[in-house]
Amino acid sequence: MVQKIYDNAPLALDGLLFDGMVIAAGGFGLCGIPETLIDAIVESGVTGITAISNNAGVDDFGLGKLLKTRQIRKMISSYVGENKEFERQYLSGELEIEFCPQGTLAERMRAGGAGIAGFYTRTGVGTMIAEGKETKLFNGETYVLETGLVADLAIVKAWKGDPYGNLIFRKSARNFNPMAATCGKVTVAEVETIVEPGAFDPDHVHSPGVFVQRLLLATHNEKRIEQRTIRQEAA
Amino acid sequence: MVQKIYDNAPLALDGLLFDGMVIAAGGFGLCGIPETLIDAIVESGVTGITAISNNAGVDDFGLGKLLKTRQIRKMISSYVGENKEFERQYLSGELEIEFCPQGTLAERMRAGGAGIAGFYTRTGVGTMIAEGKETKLFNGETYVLETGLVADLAIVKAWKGDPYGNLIFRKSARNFNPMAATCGKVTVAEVETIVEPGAFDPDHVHSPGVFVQRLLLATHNEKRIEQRTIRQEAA
Amino acid sequence: MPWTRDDMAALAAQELLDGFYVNLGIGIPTLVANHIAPGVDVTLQSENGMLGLGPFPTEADIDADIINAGKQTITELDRTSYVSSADSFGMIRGGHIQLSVLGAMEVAENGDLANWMVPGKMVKGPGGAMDLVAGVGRIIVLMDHVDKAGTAKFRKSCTLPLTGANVVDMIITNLAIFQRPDRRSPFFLKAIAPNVLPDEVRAKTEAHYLEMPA
Amino acid sequence: MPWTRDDMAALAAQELLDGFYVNLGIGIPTLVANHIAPGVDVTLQSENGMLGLGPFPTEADIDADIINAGKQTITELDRTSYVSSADSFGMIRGGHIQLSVLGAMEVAENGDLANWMVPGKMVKGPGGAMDLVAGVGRIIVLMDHVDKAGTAKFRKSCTLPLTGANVVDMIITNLAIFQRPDRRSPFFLKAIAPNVLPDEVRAKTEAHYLEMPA
Repeated sequence: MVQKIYDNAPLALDGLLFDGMVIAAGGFGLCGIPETLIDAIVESGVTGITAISNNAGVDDFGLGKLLKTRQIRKMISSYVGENKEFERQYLSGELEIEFCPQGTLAERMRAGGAGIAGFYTRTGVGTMIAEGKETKLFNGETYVLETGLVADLAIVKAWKGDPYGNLIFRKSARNFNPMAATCGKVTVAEVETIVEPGAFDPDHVHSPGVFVQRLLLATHNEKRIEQRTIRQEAA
Repeated sequence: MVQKIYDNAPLALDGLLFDGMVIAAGGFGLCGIPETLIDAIVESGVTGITAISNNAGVDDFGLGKLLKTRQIRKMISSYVGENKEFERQYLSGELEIEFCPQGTLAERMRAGGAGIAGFYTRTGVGTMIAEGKETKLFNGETYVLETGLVADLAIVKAWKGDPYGNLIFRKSARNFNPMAATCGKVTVAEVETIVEPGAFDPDHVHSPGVFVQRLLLATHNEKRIEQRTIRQEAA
Repeated sequence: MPWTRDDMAALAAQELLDGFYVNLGIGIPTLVANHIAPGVDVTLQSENGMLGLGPFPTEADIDADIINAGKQTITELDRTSYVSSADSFGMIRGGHIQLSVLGAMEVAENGDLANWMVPGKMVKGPGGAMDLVAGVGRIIVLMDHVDKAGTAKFRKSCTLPLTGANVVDMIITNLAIFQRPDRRSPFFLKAIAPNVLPDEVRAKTEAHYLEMPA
Repeated sequence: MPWTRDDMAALAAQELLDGFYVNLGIGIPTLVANHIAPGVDVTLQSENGMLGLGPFPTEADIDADIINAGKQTITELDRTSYVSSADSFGMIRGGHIQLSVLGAMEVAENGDLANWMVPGKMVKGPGGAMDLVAGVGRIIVLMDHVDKAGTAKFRKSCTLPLTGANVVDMIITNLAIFQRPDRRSPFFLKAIAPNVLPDEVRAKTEAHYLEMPA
């Protein structure tokens, strides 16, 4: 069996990082983000990153950590609220941002991973998002052309992984992770648990091992909650 | 709860069939095909069907049954071998066929179901398949534009379904079924087993209930094997 | 007496029909879930990949891996399923979600919607709003009738960058409800809050609209 | 002495490197699986949505729901996973499969491949072949050197409708192996079957190719 399991995040990222690279990351808000790998990228000091990620984390968590250290040059995201440092860098022109509607972003990552160079969507037609992009009529309706995204490296977080790189995500922590896994030229996955070969039911695998080149046991699983909302227990 | 479960296939198809309609069907070869619903469509006598299906069944099984009765006017498929009646009708000009590379067909069904009007693929560039279709350069490579497919009705076969229409497929019987489910204006699913609400782990559902309007217990589960290949048991 | 936020949510909830799959936006639209009539079976979808949202959890049930698109902790139901973001927006873009309720900064009389950015201010991004208005069958906007400066939010045309062009089907404000039968038709005044006069609605609305049908 | 079909499959198998994900076409290419060297870990993919194909089943283990793209019954391994056809071709089209071995009717000296239709004959359709040659990193063709009429199958240009333009990287016939370092380069003669003379290969090949490197 080819050895995909690495002992820790710096080893799993060894040789993959370079200044000016494109990194795609899974996660929605702070849910399902590769915490361990983000910390290792902070430690590595690599700079000039273009980050493809739905969100930008918060000031001291998630991709916010890489913004704080100014390792990110550009974000391709759908929503970047909840991050003051982001706001400061953006308004001062230090940080570039390419806004992408959330569904279009997910589809662009999927397309890049699936060899689809571009696709036509109604999303954004007639808005700033479509400015400068090609449009085309299908059945009398206008669609805008969006392009596939490919990253030099994808970092994803899964619940369980096996030595073949098969991944299972947990609940809404799945989100952008499967698409990120497909769109990386190299994909590194951190998992909460590494299981034995054959432990997965083949019908339950969310992300097949073909997309994962390196795997490690996640050491950071804080899973910070952004909006802790509760109801009162019924008496 | 909205009642999605129907007592039998004729009831599940009631009001959905009309001459000249487009029907998308799941299945690869004879694996994972909606046997019960196909029989009911044969019984209904509806004609002039355009069938979107990877294959055309064999002479007396699968979509072959609808070919035998000449209820199908046109097939959109990737491969139609193994069917003599098909061959006869095709060569005599009674039957129209639109060949589509298998991956392009799967993606066209997915696109139609996901509101993607068209997408660019390298598949078929420089071949007859691309003739008359638009092409476009991305990063110096030529891609051909393929369009999304939408059907008036989709018929799918699943292993298990719950009353909400959530579906779980079994092994390689999954194949085209999830995409077919998304590309029908109405989707009817036959399942080998109906489970109680809540019986599914939410992370195991392959096709969420939003895509399935009607559900029935399959009464035909012959699952004929096309190529029975075995190895000798080790002594 | 203008409608409260809960009144507005309750009015929107009446538009949720049995069997509908519905996406509720962040803010007041989230309240709509509290007002769904008994016996009306609605499945709530959240664009981060959850279909079949339950109520907020109790303190004991909080699970960081179960959140809605507002990043709020939430619970499962017996119908719940999870999908990837790509598949979730496949549902949305593909027209499989019948209804979405969203907030707005401005709506134009032609149905244009603006709810994602104010030039000169920090732009947070469109999130999933552009996908929702482009893909969901019916769009209901919940918003105050006028902004803090007293300016009409239902306008001849939007002054802010659009989220979608000609995408709104119904507007519920604290003063009135506007609706249109399809996206080629103008809006008409469908209802007015108790003790609010038609003249007040007219005065506080820049958009052209048809009067209430008799 | 020309190579047998098993010899050809064994030669192709040498191109399967440790860690590769590989798609084997129907017919002789299927035999390649029998010749993978011990210690070389290869994962076979089948375009109907199975990743990690095992051997054929015993009579007792036959399962109609486990088939490969040739519709043959097959078994699982401890690494197996299933995906939909759309996701399966995502792997293929997206370049995640390193190698595919296919049959051919004709290959042209510029790497064009024809293996799906003969005009005037019943056309069965391209199946997944066009997707494979367009998406997989490296394409190896296994075919007889000449057809039943004795006509060269490695040609100046294809006479049959193409499956893909400039997609073949290596050709293994019963007489010889041709290869090229990249898709801008011409093919060179890499090997000849035992006791087959270079002149025979030359005589039975219409395509231009470079001689064997010293």
